[in-house]
Amino acid sequence: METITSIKPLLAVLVSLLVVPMLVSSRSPNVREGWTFVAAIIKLAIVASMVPAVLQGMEIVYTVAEVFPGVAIKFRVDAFGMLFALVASTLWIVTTIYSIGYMRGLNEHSQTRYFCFFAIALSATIGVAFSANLFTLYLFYEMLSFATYPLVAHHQDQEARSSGRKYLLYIVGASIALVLPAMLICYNLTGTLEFSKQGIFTGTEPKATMTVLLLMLVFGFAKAGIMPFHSWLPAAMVAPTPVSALLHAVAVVKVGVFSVVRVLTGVFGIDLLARLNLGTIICYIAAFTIITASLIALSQDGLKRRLAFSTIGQLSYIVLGVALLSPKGMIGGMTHIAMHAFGKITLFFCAGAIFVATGKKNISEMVGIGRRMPVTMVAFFIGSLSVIGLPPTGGFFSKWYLVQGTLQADQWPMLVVLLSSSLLNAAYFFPIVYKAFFCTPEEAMFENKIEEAPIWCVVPLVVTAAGSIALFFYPTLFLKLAELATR
Amino acid sequence: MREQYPAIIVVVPLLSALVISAAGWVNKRLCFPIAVAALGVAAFSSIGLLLRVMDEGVIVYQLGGWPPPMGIAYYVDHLNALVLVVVSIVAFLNVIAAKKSIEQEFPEKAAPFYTLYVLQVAGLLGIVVTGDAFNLYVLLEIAALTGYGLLAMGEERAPLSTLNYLYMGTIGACLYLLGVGYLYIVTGSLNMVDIARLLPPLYQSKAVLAAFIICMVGVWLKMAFFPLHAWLPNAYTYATSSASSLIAPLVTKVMVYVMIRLILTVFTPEFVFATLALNNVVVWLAVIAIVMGAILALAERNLKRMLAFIIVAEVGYMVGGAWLGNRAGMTGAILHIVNDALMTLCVFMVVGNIVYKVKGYAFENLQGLFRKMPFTMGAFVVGAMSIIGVPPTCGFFSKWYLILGALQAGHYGFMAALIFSSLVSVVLFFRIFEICYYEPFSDHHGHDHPPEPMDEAPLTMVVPLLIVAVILILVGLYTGDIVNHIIKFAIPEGLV
Amino acid sequence: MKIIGLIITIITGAFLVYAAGDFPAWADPNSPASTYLSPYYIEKTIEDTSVPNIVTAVLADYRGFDTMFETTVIFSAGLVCFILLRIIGRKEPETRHYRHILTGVTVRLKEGRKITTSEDFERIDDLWTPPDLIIKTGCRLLIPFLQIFALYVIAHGHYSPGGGFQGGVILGASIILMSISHDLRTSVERMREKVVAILCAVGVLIYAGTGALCLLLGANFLDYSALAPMLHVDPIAARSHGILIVEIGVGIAVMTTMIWIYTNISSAGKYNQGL
Amino acid sequence: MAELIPTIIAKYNYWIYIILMMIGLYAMIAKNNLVKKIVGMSIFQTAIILFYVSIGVKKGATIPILEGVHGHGAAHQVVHAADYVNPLPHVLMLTAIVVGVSTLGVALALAIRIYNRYNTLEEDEILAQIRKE
Repeated sequence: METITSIKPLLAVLVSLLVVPMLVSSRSPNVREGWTFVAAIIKLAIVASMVPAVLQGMEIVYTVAEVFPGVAIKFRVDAFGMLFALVASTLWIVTTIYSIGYMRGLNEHSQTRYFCFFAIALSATIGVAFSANLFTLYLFYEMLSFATYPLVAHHQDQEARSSGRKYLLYIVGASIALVLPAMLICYNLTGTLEFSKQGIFTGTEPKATMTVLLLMLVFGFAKAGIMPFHSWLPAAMVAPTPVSALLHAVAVVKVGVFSVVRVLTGVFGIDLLARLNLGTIICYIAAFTIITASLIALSQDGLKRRLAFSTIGQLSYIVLGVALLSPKGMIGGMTHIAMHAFGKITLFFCAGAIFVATGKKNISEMVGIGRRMPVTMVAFFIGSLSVIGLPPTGGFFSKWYLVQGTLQADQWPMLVVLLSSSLLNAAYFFPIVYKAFFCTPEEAMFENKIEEAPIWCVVPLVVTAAGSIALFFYPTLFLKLAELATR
Repeated sequence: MREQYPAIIVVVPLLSALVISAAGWVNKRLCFPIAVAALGVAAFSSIGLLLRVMDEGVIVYQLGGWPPPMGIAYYVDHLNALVLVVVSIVAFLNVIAAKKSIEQEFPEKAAPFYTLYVLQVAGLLGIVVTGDAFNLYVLLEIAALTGYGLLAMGEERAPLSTLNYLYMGTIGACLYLLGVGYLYIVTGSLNMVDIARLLPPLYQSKAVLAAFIICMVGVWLKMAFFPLHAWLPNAYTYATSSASSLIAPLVTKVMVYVMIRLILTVFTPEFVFATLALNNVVVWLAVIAIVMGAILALAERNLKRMLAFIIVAEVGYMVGGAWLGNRAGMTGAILHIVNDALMTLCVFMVVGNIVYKVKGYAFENLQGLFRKMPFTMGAFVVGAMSIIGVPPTCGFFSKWYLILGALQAGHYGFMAALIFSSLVSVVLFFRIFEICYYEPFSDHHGHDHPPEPMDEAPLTMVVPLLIVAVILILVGLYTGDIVNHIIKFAIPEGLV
Repeated sequence: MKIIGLIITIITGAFLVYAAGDFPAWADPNSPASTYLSPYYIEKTIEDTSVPNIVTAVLADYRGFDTMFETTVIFSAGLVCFILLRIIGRKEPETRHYRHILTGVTVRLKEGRKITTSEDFERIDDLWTPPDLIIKTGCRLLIPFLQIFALYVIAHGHYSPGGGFQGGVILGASIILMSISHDLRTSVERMREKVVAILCAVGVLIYAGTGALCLLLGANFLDYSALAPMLHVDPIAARSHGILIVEIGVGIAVMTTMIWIYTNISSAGKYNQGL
Repeated sequence: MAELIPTIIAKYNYWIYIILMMIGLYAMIAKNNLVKKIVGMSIFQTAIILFYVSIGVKKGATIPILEGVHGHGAAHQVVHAADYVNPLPHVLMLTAIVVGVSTLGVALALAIRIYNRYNTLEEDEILAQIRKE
């Protein structure tokens, strides 16, 4: 596999960092958000410009500086990273539009700070996607943790403070206490941290060490929300909705999952995991998370909390898919990053739109809301379809591949888990939609008068909903990337 | 002129200190420019010296033209060239930042203050550059005496805490002197390299063992290594910010340098790590130091004291790293001298700015600072990240080497202590960030509460601070070069 | 506390006793200390520096760098005492006392009125006690001899025990003696604070400046032989002259610092009659 | 035992300095009065000075000032190292003495500052006052 040396990856990371001074210095909100747009579009352009090369199976490499013997701050764009980067940079644009609508609609305070850290978080995300070794990944992972803290704690009140604490405790605590030592042990054992298909280990290390390392790394990347390291996610729901959307669909959780997948595929390598039979352990952890999270989601009344637990479950799909160690399963898991992203961001946009328009947060208060906000609720329906994994939405494909993966690896219990959890997904999404449209006039809480959220909020969610449908008809790009990544 | 750099580094600050104190009686406004110029020259020539060492290797400078061991000689190798650069740059940046607060705190005594400041720097630079064991003692005392003067200028309780520091410091210096005396009595020489040449046949002698232990205890006293740290927190807390932001970053680090110099040059690693094999004991002491420092810092409700206890923990880092007895650990310790000097400078300068504006450093004084002094707090965040050990700030990289050294030495207790202290520092600093960020609490989701106006410290204080913050990140990014081109040669081949 | 102190003391003492086991016996001519370096100093000093007093030669030439910082240590001590104690810009007391020297009548002026300095009045403090006549006269007689002796000690440091430090201390002592026997005001009138402070710096400056001069003349720092062309003597004699110069500097610095420290401490920085 | 006594006598200078030093150390740790501590500090330093000077002594040697040699150009005269004691310790201790004096001065200055503030030099009383504030 030939590699190209190019500065593009670095630029893709830096572009949203470089815009921060502009944001700070810009006088009027319009100028500020103008800059954000410029940055977002340039970023997408740079990322997209690398797609053809990647599709031809090439890798784009750029080394910034060697910090330790054998370890450098280094970028490598491969298929998997490209898949993730593409999703993130596309959805940033949409999220930006939405944020403008949301923040202005609620007239939130200190919006400049909000947009700045949003931008920083995005460059950290792209950095994770393009990082070539565990050290670089850790660098940007931490950067993302600290950049998202002010976003989570945006409201600066007691509640925000306590959940901000929880967020830090889980994310930073786990990464320092587990990932850092694990990383150093790997470095001490092997002398390198570069990701590679066959892993960095010689395979002669004792299984116990490998198991401990694997668990340290998998749980250490707490952003993946694998139980029991999940409860920061519902807590982080105090954040403004666009932030939650970013956290859940684009940046944070996906970065966590991405890192876990990288560890499985790049650090340990499929062969080693298969030989030591470590994949199954991860499978069962993931399966447990999936089922438990879905069950908890059923019992949640707060819309955002329900979505949060649904996210926790969905993330473990991805981990599960990769941990199956079967090609199809891995394709399923990787594509699920994209599919779930589009679906889930739609759902969050809808939740936010409802909040902006009606100030309602709880599902029990949304009976008949479809009559008032039909567009939003239709989008919500599509999003939930995608998350459940039913056609005609992109989610269908990832689920399909996952199921095939379980068969390929003949892990029957996992198949059961997948199917039953899909049912659970349906069970906690459809009632909302049903109640929203089909309810007797007397139990409806909204009068029959269409009154949508501001246009800035509606457009993005329509776009993303359309996106998830489009992904059903044109999934090839992501599937291709995923295949390249698994090859 | 290049070959005179070693002398210039020490002599120029000395001469200009004298000129300042004389000029202070003529015209006070002369003092500050002279001080800045002198420290600038020192910084410049130290950089020149480092470059020269990097391409020529060890430089020997004979004072008075007498060849060692008859006369006193400077030995400049990669190790002390690096430390020289750090010390001089820290002093230079800090004197610029200190101007305003000196004018605010004691305008009428500015002249003697600047004199003591520059003398202190001269003493520290001399300690680092000298190659003569006794000369080191004299310079130690200069740094100490001027330090007492600077620290005692602080609040009401400063004299008492300084007097305690003086007792401890004097005992420490005397013990070092006694250790040198023991070395002299068995070898008859005072020159470090010469002593190292004469020692090997005497490794079994009780006197050499005693000399080593006495020197170490003396140095530990002066660097506030855990059981002997009692003087440090009060002394640094009650001092004026301009003084503490010079002394806190430098003095302890320079003493760590002295310890490493004694281990590496005078009593070679073979003796220290092979013959007496005290490593485990000392590293466990370091572990206790780190843990206790972190816990005591947690107990504080006042920014400056908290930082003082963090220094105690950081000293534990360096001593432990140096005593791990392997290359990675020693690299980590030396690298951490550089990083810790810079990040301590950063946070203490921040304290200086805060005190200048808010007139206090207790936690309740810090409310709403993110709005009030965004630039200062930005630098503070960088410094905090570095102390926590978040890449790409420099603190992470020295911690990396230290942990690696612990792993290679199989000393998991030390590794655990490092991780623990990082976690604790996360708590420490985010506790402060929360106060600066959330409080004072505003009702209903913080909408439309009037944002209090931005009230940043003067430019001469903010600009150096921001420079330091940038340096923190740059040093982090260039760690590879620093280690490969400088520190690698600072550690003798024998140490693997 | 006492118990802890006792324990620590005993442990340390025992350790030191243990260590002393390997030391050479008292006054052993073959101990490393007296066989390694000292023979060189003893035998070569006269060739190198033509100074018979080896201690002086080693002090001010071989290890001149130490001595320079030693002087700096004193200087900084004086400075620290000043910065710690001296009370600057504190307002004068409302009432002043003056004493008519001839009659000994004491006048008390209120509301900050003052007598412009005249010959027959002297300013005194409220707790002023008349100095004893015998002591006063005795010291007045003694002081000049003290000072002459001090100058001798400085100048003759090359050939006999003595040198800058010793001479400087005696000089300082003579002034301090005056301020004890009379009172602080008189001695401060003789040597104003400003003069003392500046001289103190100048003394060290002479030393360091000589070294820097050698550096400028192209030799290493403090290499007095570089001064030879300036002094029109051969390099060896130049070293001996250089030693004399720095000894003078040391003398000035030590004297003034002694006075400075004494005045600050004895009057707690108020510069009144003191003690 | 019999051979122990000669060694003890032969090294009596060390025992003296150790005893002095321990007296100083004990005073610094155990005494409550700040000035007494300062005195202890001086004793501590003096002990070390004594130790150094005692190193320099040499049997049958006189003070290190060359006799009979005068002025410049006296280089040709032979000097026997055995006739003179080791000058180096004296030089070093001149420095150490000066340092001791300076430290003493600074310590006293601090003590005066403390006395002006608390009107006592007893450590426990001062601490009690601080706790009251």
